Amino acid sequence: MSIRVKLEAFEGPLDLLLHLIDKNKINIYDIPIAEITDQYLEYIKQMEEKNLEIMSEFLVMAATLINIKSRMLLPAADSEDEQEEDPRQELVDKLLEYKMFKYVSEQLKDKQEDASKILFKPPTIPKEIADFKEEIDVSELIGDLTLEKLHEIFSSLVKRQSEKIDPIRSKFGKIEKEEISLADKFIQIQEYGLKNRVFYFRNLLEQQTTRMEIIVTFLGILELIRLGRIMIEQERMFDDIKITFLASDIITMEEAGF
Amino acid sequence: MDLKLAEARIEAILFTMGEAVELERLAQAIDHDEETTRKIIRNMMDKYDDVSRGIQIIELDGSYQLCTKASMYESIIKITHIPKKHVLTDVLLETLSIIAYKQPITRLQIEEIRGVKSDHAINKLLEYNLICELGRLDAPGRPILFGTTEEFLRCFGLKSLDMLPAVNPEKLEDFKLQAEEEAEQLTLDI
Amino acid sequence: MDLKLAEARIEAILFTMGEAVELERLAQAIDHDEETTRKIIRNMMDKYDDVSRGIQIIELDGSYQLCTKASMYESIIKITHIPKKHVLTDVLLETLSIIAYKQPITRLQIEEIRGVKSDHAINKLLEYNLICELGRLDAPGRPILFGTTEEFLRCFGLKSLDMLPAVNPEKLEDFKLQAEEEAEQLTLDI
Repeated sequence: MSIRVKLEAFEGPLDLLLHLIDKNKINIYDIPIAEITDQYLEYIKQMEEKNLEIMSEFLVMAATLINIKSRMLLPAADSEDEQEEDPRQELVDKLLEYKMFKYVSEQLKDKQEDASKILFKPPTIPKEIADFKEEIDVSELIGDLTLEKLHEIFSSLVKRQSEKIDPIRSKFGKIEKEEISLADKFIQIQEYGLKNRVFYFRNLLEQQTTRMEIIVTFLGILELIRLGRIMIEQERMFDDIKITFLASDIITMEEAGF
Repeated sequence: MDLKLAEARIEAILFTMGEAVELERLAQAIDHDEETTRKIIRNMMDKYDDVSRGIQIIELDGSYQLCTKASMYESIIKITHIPKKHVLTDVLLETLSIIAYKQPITRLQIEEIRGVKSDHAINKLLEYNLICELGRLDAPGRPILFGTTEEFLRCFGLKSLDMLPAVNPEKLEDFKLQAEEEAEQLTLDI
Repeated sequence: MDLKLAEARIEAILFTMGEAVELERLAQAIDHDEETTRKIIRNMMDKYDDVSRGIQIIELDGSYQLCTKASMYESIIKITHIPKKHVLTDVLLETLSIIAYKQPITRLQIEEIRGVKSDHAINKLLEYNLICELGRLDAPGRPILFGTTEEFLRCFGLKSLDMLPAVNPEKLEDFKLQAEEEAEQLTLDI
């Protein structure tokens, strides 16, 4: 499926998600998570050149979708009396709320259009009256405000500000933009797979040095699963994931059809 | 006679001041109590309704302001250029409607609904004087609370916040039905 | 009916323009010839004469302008002399405390500490004469530096700024350590 829409057109992850749901004419209450997740990842892939901050917001949404997808794949726990909540519910609520605000903002837009036809007149207070400006009594304004109080306000501001500095991240130093392309990573993973055939997810991660690289590697793995070029197994939760490379050649992203 | 004079005074005051004037101050200026003053203004509003009048009194959150009728717009722009105030992009409108309906609201709450950082939009709306700070939330970090201004009411032709377009539950039901109907044309499963 | 509409249009135009408008332009705007337009305006003038009206149309050398009636002068003085209520809101107090302890300080620096645009608060404090401009910073854009006024010092009974209670550096160090400790309890790894 080729979907080429300008990504700038989306205001954020929710907006993109709504677009996909609208485009596929899917009931918001019954989102086929797998399908949508694939399309969503497709979009993010086109975003590689975007700045990290925006990218990360979209990635969080991708992670949420993948999380829901995985929860839905798990066998439903033998239902005790309580009904298990649909893992999609939270997302549905969020989407509906967002959709609602999009809807009212359209209505407000019309109201603004109408109101813009009403014109006002600047004040024309005669000069001699305007000059007679009321003196503002500063001591009255200050009232029972004391220096201690003012000092307290300032101190709490300073305190709040120093709390805002994330002591962990502030030690990371400068964030440097690296050139990591999903296309390259996609090929690297396959090269590794062709050589090793069976390996663990951890082996792959060990070669990655930055968080961004890990994310891109993960996206690459997801793609290869989708294409049926690898198979993954995991015995228990949190166990290392065993990856078996099934294909006998390496394909580029273009050949894979995106 | 006295009431007529009161009307004249209110008209003159609103004309001179240009901006919205609180009922309380109008009442003091014409030496009547607020209830009477409100009645006088209501009566004036009815008179202004006449087709021979080109201006009107609007109410903004308990204040009153003189302005032209919207239907006069075409004639006015015939002889003068009216600069557009500020164009609100969809992002700004979206953020503004969240603030309008959910006020007082913190930046984080806005961002949770939009799913995206909103500093830029919030600062622009502050700059346009469509929103203002209402104080700080009594919670960890004491985040700033935002709400809409009188300028917001004016720009959107609203008397008060109660006049915001209602988001009724029926509409939500509509969205749901709509989505279901559409879905039937295309069934996808996992 | 058409004449009534013409009156409304003239009223709206004169209201919006504020200044005197030539008969010729008015005639064009309402799609009538000058003679008819003049008659319409004369008729309006008569109506404005009513005691219930506070404004009037005056003729100035073939142009027309809307203004208040002279008899309304007292009422206008009265309303402008009703003292407005001024209060130092939390937002103003916060901004004032930053300026007091960090002066001279630029608008941008204030906004960095508060985390939000603060033009409105700064303008109000200037209006209240609690802060003033101290000059400009010798940096790109030459931003304005703000500081507190003598009035401010007087009101707090201070002889000079040196007498402001200092925020001692140790306390600041404390805050930082505290924050770091809290963070350590919450170590996340990738």
